[in-house]
Amino acid sequence: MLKELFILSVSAIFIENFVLVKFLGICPFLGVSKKTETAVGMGMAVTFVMGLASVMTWLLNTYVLLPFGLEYLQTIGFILVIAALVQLVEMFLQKMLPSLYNALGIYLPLITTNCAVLGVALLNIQKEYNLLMSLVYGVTAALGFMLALVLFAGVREHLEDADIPEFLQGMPIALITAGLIAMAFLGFSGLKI
Amino acid sequence: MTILTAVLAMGGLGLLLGLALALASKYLSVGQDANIPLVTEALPGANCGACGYAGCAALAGAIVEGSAVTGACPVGGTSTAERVAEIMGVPAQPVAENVAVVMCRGTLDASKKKYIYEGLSDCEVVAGLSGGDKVCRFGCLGLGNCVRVCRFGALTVTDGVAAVDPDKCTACGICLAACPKSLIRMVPKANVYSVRCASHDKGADMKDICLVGCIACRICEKACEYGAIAVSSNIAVIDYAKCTNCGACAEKCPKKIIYCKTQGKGV
Amino acid sequence: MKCAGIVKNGLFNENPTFVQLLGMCPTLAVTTSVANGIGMGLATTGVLVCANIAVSLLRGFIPGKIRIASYVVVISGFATLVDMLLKAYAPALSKSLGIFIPLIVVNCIILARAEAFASKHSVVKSAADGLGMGLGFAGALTILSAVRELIGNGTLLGYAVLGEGYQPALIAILPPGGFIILGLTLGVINLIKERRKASA
Amino acid sequence: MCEFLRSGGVLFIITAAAALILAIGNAATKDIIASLDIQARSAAQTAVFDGVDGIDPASTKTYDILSDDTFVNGITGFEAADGKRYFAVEVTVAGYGGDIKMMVGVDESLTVTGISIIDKSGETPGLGSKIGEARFYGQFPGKTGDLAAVRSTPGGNQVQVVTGATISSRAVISGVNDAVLAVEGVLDR
Repeated sequence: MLKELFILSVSAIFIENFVLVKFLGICPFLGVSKKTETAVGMGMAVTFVMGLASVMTWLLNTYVLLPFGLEYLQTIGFILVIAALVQLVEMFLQKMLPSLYNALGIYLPLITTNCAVLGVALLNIQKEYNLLMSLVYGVTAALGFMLALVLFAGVREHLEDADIPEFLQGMPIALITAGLIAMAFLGFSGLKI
Repeated sequence: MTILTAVLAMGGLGLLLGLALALASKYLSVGQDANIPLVTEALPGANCGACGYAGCAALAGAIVEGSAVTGACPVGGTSTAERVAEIMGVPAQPVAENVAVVMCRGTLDASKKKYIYEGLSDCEVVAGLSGGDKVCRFGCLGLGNCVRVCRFGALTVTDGVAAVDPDKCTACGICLAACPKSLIRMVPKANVYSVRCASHDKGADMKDICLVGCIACRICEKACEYGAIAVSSNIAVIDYAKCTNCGACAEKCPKKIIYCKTQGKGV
Repeated sequence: MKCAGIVKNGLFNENPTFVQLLGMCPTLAVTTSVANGIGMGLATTGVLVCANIAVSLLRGFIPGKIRIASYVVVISGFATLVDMLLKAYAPALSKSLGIFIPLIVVNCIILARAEAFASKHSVVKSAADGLGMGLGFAGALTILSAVRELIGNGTLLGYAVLGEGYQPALIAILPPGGFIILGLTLGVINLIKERRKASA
Repeated sequence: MCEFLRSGGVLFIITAAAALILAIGNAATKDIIASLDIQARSAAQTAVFDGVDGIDPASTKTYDILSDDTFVNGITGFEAADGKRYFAVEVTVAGYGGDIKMMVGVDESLTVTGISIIDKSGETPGLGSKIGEARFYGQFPGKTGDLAAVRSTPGGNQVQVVTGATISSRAVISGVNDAVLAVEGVLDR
């Protein structure tokens, strides 16, 4: 069992990295990666929510949707759970851990529209993972997202004082760099553990 | 039959989550004063940090808590101060109207150069090369770090020296930190005269440094009947609280470097 | 702002893909061929307009706390419904558009427009905004997919354009190419804006 | 207290309404989609046997699958005019983005008469979706089992993968291999 989990984690972080290989969750990836601290903050927020979301959506699917044969309600059910979950987490953090909330808080609403969270929920079902594997897949996929985010934020910080032609400054050069990093991650795609 | 189960299942889920959210919003609500979003709305929203807080929302929090005055936003000026005061229900305090001034007028022809600099157009970089390419080690390097930082387009570099356009300047103060020679200072808007030089070099060797530098001859000190101008460590400094804009010092100054804003040049 | 102004705003100065940089996931994944680009653009416009109308109809009715949750339900409800209807009554269209529909539910533009615009404006204005943003998105997708298909496949809308000699650069079709080409397109747009500002 | 009921109630009404519309939509379209699926499957079956004439559609005989370590989930046997038996094997393999459903036609001598891709919606459009083009699936007729995937010009038992979509192409090839094995199993019985 442990071997399977290890393979799952390695493939979720490197081989099928959510941002750079599966291309999910690009909007916050571009939006939040100006500084590495904000990137780490966003990464942690996404890990926290994706782990919880994987478990909740798996439970919803196994105990509510499947017994009553409501597979077609999967998308709507999952996205409802994710939206409510994010809002609850935001309120909980604001009350119980204000310091953590100030560091993460502003990114939490961003997560609801994050394709990666719904992506991981749907993938858990499609690959028929059990509860533990879903949780591990959710958390490691989010770690992959965080790895890509922090990597990208580091590069973007160096871009600030690089000598870039006027019309490419800001988002254009960031996108081109992201393309190059994604190409690097393509190298992983051939790997089959 | 399956339609009913679908409606009940999803409806139940919606109800459950709706209640959870409502419950959470009641028990987990943090006592955030309702005024904060209103004050944030009233502030200019440039998040420039001139008030010393990390952006308008932080300043709004401070104003609502009372640790900042309603007129604390220099960029917003009196109009913002009035709106904020009105929200907070307190009489509006006058806002200290300031404007930034570059304390140097050493243009390319007026001040001599030590070496010819060819490289990254950045004052910080050239200042690192033995204090800059000007003979005068206090003078403005004219490579526009302040210009790039100013959000309101008030700063321009004309033939080697940066200058502030008083109408556009909102005294947000970001340029103060940007200048490696810290030549930019805040001066009350109402003030007309200012000594546009920051050199502490002796007056005697000023002639082979800069044509528009202060030689600390103290004539202005004697000319001023309000004691508003005094020479300290080889440079004349105006005390804006005492200065009444009479202009006596500017007339007497032999090097004509006390700049008169209304005439736009040394008198 | 009048409705025409809102639509123009969505198309040009606040274009969701080139200016706001929203909806990146479908933009990168789908713009591999012009047919897909147009298909995705139109499908998103359809769902976006309906969602905006529904959200602005319900805006008085939904209490603040559950705002996001209810918008999300409305949007995914629409998208799933459109998917079902397409599968049943237009199987051919569904075959080509089929995979885009689940992508639409996750498209950031729709929730962003619902939250930022539709929940504060009248039904007509929200519909106009939905149309403007949708067409802006479709336009941006078409441009991007035209460039990517031309470079990566040597064809346009399936017709060979660059002749036999052309060795297609497959990277343009792969998503890393998508990032780079989107970056370059933004660069070109900046250039055009600057030139227009300089000449104006 | 009424604030709870209001938000809870409103969310209940909205989700219930959405679920109602979807349920009605699902009920209305379920059988249509099902019939479309059957049509697609039978169309795939005929496509798979287009090289062979005289297939007697009535003579279907379904075989169950013994081992579950295979991608195959259904075999239907047919009698042809020339007395030989043909098998339409339904296969589901894990592609790049999702499952690929396909139909593989295998005759008595375990040679592939043809394959037809039924559902490739999970594959990336313009790349993985190219397995649905004749250039790729046209290579299979006439080949026997145990096929190998190659990038360059294919030899006897080799199939050239679609450039840029190796994962999807390999999935299809492993599906065909499993189909032939399954038919071999059926013939032995």
